[in-house]
Amino acid sequence: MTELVWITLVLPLIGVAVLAILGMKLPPRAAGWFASLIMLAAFACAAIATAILATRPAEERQVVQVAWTWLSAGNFSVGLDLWFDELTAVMLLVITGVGFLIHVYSIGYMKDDPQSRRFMAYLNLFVFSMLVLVLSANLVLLLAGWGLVGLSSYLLIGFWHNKPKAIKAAKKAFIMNAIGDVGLALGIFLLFVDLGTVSYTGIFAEAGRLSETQASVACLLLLVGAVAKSAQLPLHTWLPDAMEGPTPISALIHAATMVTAGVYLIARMNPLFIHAPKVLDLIVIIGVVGLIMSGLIAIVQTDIKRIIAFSTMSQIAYMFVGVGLTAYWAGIFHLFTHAFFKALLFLGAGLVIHALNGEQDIRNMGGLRKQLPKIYFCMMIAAFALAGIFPFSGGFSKDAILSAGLNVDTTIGWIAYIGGLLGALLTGIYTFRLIFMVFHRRASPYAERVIPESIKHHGEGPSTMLWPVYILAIGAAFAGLLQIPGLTHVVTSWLEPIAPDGMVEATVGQDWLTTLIGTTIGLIGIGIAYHLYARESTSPELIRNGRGRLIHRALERRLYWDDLYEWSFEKPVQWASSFLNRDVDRTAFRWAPLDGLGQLTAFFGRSFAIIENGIVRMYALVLALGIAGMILFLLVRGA
Amino acid sequence: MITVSWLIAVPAIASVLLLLLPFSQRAAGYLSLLVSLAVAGGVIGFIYRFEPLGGDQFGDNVAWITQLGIRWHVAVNGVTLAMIAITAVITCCAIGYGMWARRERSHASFALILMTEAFLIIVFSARDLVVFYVGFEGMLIPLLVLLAAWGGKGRKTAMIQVIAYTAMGTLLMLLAIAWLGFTAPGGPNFDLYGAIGRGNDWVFAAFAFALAIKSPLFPFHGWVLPAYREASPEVAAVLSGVASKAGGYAFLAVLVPLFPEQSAKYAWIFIALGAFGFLYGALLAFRQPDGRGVIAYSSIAQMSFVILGVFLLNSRGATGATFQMVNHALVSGALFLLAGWLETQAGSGSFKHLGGLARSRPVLATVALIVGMAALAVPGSSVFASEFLILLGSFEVHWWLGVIVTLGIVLGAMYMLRWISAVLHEREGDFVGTLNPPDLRRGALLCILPLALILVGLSIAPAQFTDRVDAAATTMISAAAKEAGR
Amino acid sequence: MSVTLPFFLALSAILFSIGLVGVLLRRSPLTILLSLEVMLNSVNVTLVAFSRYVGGSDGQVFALIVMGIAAAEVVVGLGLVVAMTRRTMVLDTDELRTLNG
Amino acid sequence: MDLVVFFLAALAAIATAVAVVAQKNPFVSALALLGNLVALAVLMLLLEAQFVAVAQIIVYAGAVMVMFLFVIAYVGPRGEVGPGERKPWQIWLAILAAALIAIEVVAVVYGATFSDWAEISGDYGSPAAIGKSLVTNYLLAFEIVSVVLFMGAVAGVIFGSGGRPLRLSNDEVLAKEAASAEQRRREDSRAVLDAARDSMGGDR
Repeated sequence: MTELVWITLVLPLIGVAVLAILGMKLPPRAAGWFASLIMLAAFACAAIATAILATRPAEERQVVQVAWTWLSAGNFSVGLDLWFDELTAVMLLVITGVGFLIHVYSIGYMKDDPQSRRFMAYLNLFVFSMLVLVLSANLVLLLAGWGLVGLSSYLLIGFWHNKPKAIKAAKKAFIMNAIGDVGLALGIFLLFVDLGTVSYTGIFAEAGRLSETQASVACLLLLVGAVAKSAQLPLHTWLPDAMEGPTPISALIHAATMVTAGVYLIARMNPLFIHAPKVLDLIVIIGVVGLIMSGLIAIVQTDIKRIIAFSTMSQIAYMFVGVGLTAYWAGIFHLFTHAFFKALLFLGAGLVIHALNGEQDIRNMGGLRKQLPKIYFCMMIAAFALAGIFPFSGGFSKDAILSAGLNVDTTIGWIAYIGGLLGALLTGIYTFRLIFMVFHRRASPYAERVIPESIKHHGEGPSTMLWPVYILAIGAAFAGLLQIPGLTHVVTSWLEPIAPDGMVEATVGQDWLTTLIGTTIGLIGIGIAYHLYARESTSPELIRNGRGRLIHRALERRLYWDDLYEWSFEKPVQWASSFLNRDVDRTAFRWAPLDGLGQLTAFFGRSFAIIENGIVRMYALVLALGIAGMILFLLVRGA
Repeated sequence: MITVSWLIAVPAIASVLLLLLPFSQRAAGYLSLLVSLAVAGGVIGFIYRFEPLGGDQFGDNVAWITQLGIRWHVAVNGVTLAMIAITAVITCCAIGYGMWARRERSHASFALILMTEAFLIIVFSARDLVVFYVGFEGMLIPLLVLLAAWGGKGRKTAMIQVIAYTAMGTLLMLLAIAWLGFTAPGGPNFDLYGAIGRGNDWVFAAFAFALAIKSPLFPFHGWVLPAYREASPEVAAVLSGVASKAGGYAFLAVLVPLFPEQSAKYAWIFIALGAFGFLYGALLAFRQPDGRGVIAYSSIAQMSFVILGVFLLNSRGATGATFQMVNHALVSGALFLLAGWLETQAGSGSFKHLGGLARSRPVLATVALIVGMAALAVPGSSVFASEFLILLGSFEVHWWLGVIVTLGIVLGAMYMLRWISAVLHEREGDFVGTLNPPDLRRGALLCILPLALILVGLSIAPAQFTDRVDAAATTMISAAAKEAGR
Repeated sequence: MSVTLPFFLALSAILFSIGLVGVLLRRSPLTILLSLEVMLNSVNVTLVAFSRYVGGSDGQVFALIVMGIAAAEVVVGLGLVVAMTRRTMVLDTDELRTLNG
Repeated sequence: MDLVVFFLAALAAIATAVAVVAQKNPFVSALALLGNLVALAVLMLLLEAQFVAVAQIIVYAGAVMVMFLFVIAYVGPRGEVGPGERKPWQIWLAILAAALIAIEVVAVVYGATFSDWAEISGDYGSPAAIGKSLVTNYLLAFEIVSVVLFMGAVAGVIFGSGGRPLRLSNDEVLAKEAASAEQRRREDSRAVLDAARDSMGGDR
């Protein structure tokens, strides 16, 4: 079984190597299929490994295997260790499975791009990085995967590297992630100093030794990393900008890989976080604030991908709420369903954009449901799942999180519950605003002009792009059935062993109550969206220009977070650097010592030039004075 | 049995032959490449036979100047081996690059590079203070000639700056060595191990001053920018890749073991300067107008960081510092060669004229990305491994020190990303558009690729490195660490 | 004999100083050479006086040798003066200042 | 008696030395030096160094000084150089240095204790004794002095004969003559003009 996991890990790396070395010699389509098949093989291995794992008794499901020592110094030693358990298995399946579909989709999406082979190599690298992240058995290797994911996202967001905006977004993502890396690294240092180990087994065994402060600080630092990677407050600003990358990347980042890493980290480190209850509360609050804020911002965005990006932020915030409430299974369950419907949304949006020749502004769309019926159908499934409508997958997982809040029955629990429901309302509004604006409303002149042409060319899209969407649509529709309250409990029973200290699990009654309320609220949201956006309505204009103008503006500028970072961090660094370069380094450190030396030499030169005037008499005079002085010295000393 | 003296003698003799005999350009190139490869082969043999816990190996210890008690005492331990290995690698690449660039008067140029290599190996393997001094001072001579004769427009100023700075430092060091040697009990004796613990604060200061200039440690870095900017790329690679490591190495392998008491007492000064220099260099690198400026200031930052690592006086810091030196040698060597390639092929090293080079140049893009990502210490890379060790060491000493220094990592990411995107990405620069440079091809690629590949290899298994070095590095700082109570 | 060695030595010192002043202050090479002779002769007095004081002939031999060297020096010096004259230079040592740094 | 002779000779020596240094005319200086040499010869006689005293007069005064006088005559009035620019601090420093040396030596001599003159045999200072010493103990020094003297003579010849000869070449003579003719013509014409202006009673 461990061999299979190793193969899963190594396969994408082989893909990267082959594509990097042979890349230019392979035809683009072959390269695409090669990368995709690699992913399929990886998925198959992961699936078989999971199946084998499932046959084992629950106590034997944690597998740790050491390959070789990666780094050592003194008593510090980090191995290239593999960790495979139920949580890893879920992550592995999501990453390789959804990853495979996105690979296939990319073949079609990138078929006109001359650099598609590089793209495929990057995709494989991305999956590999994520696999390192989830398969590592210690924090340092996790950090390595963490950084590699950041690197891959940098490469992919900035894939169209002649677009300065894309490069800027890529750099932003990288820097934000680097800040997260730093937090994570500091957390690791702290844990090593306190516990003398960085391996999961060691930390989990020793976590009880930590005082609450120590545990809180360490968890807080780990949280910084998680927040940066998962694009949560306050390090979320890179996520919307990351939409500059090709659409499959957005899908991969948002659905299967990168942003889920933070949730994974918290769920993985739950034996540690359990000792820092305040940090757990903080996670819930970050989640609640984040989901409401991003929901609000999503309502006013006009770029189709940005809307979905903010929806990702809000859904990840739900997951944070889940793991923060120690309902780890619910968080991971939402991560699982989210992977389907979010990938579906992005890939569907990609098809729409594709059909519209690259147009991303939803105001230039409209009325597409007649021309693009298949896409419309799939997108509707995704939208219902996202809005958490029973019985689509998102409904089950989101309600599981909320009912956990109800079950906890503390202030934090209620905050989570009410905030989550409010978020559900917002989700309904913005999701269906997108659906109505894109598919329903009367078609915009642009869409009317472009769509028939594009349909005539390649239908709704090439089959490599459509099939992944169909498969995802099935997942988005039915994945939730794994955990029907009171009926099935695949997820809870599977994930139970990962949290030795137990998880919050709502009662069946609480679950169904939440589902009822959640679905109702979601439907209300859809209704509001229908009222505002499905028909030609003046209401949005009224909001934009009327009393809500300032709020609207603020939401459009994403509540000024970007400006805050620009003025508090980016600009000061630039100023400091310019100032030091221009005024300090050159004068004080590069020239001052030399000038000093030069002045000194020149001073001595000038001083001796008085005597060294070439007149022999003067030399004789000095000689005589010297002799006189010497005799005087001897006289005085002799006396 | 090949000892390290052979590795010194072979390039030295080759260098003299190249200077004296009328070789053709091609013959000179191939001969020096062969010699440098032979040295590299010798080093590989050392690595193969090396015993990590065996202390000094492959050494010679014979009387040299009997009247003054000076002995030709050279040997190899883990740290030395690492340093010699990068010296050999960078020299090969530098000579290869010189051949590719068709350096004029190449036989002299290569001879001087080989001479530098010989002196550097002397520095790294010397176990006698006078021998050490000979290497430390001697390596300046070929480097200065290389800078003065093959440098860019401002080479004269650069040379004067280098001389002014380094001469000041090494003069003091000579005094310190003389003091140590002549106050030895039982007549003059310059043995490195014999002088341990005999120095006083002044001797320590004189020594440290010379090494700080060479490294360079903030605020003695004034000579770095002009020298790195004006030297020809292969010389800049040698200069920043290995010559500057002589300073860092000497801090770890000579200064700290020689003066355990003073090292412990004044460690805070070096830690403070190192931490500040790390942030300072990173900040300055951020707004440099050209690639060489970025590399120069990043070198300042990195070497300050290395010295910080040495003076943490714990095993993590020492091993990390050694590892960091090796990584930085590979990174800055590769970056300088790339900068040279850009200057010849794209006509400029200035960001104003570059950009968009990644398009339809996949090899260049890949190599530059690997090196660039290593330089910004992306987690998982070998640079990350070494920085991680030093940071962990800092954190163990003072948690706030760890926090401060860790911030430098973000700054490092910022300037390296700027370099990558300004060269490879964004809009096509005007020079790139007009000159349309080709992709990185055979000759130049063969010089830069080994460095990138070694970086990748070290990233996969950094423990292969640290296991060999750890024992030696820990021994070096152990006495001082005991003094410091760590 | 009531004249003792110190008398000679003091006289020699005084003569030496007078000659030195001449060497230091005069600019004509001829006068400088003449002043030099004064200095050399003052030293000769010392040598002879010490020779008498010790009772050996060594000092006198030295004095003779000094005379020989002085003669050689005068020859060279005067040769220089003649050369300067032939080059129609002003006979002023201050004009010979190519040594200045 | 000795004391009187000593003081007379010493006074003469000092006076002539001052004259050598202070006289502006090198000819007078040279003559003063002759007097100085004679005075010193007297002192040497007082020290019973007859041979040295005689050598002093014959070799120095007779041969060397004659050469001096020849050169002075050859150089002529050029030998006299005026005071020129000379900073006062130079004078004071020079005098200070000289005075310091004199005073210091006198102080040393004054502070030291000397025994009386040594007992000497009859042939002390005789040519025979000196000659014997020269060709036995000091043979090498004697020979070296001869070589030095020889080299000095050669150097003197070379210095004296080198450089541009005083005689001008043909072209130079012609050029010089042409220049002076031009000069004269100009002066003549100016004189004519002046005369004309004067005759016209021009007012200035």
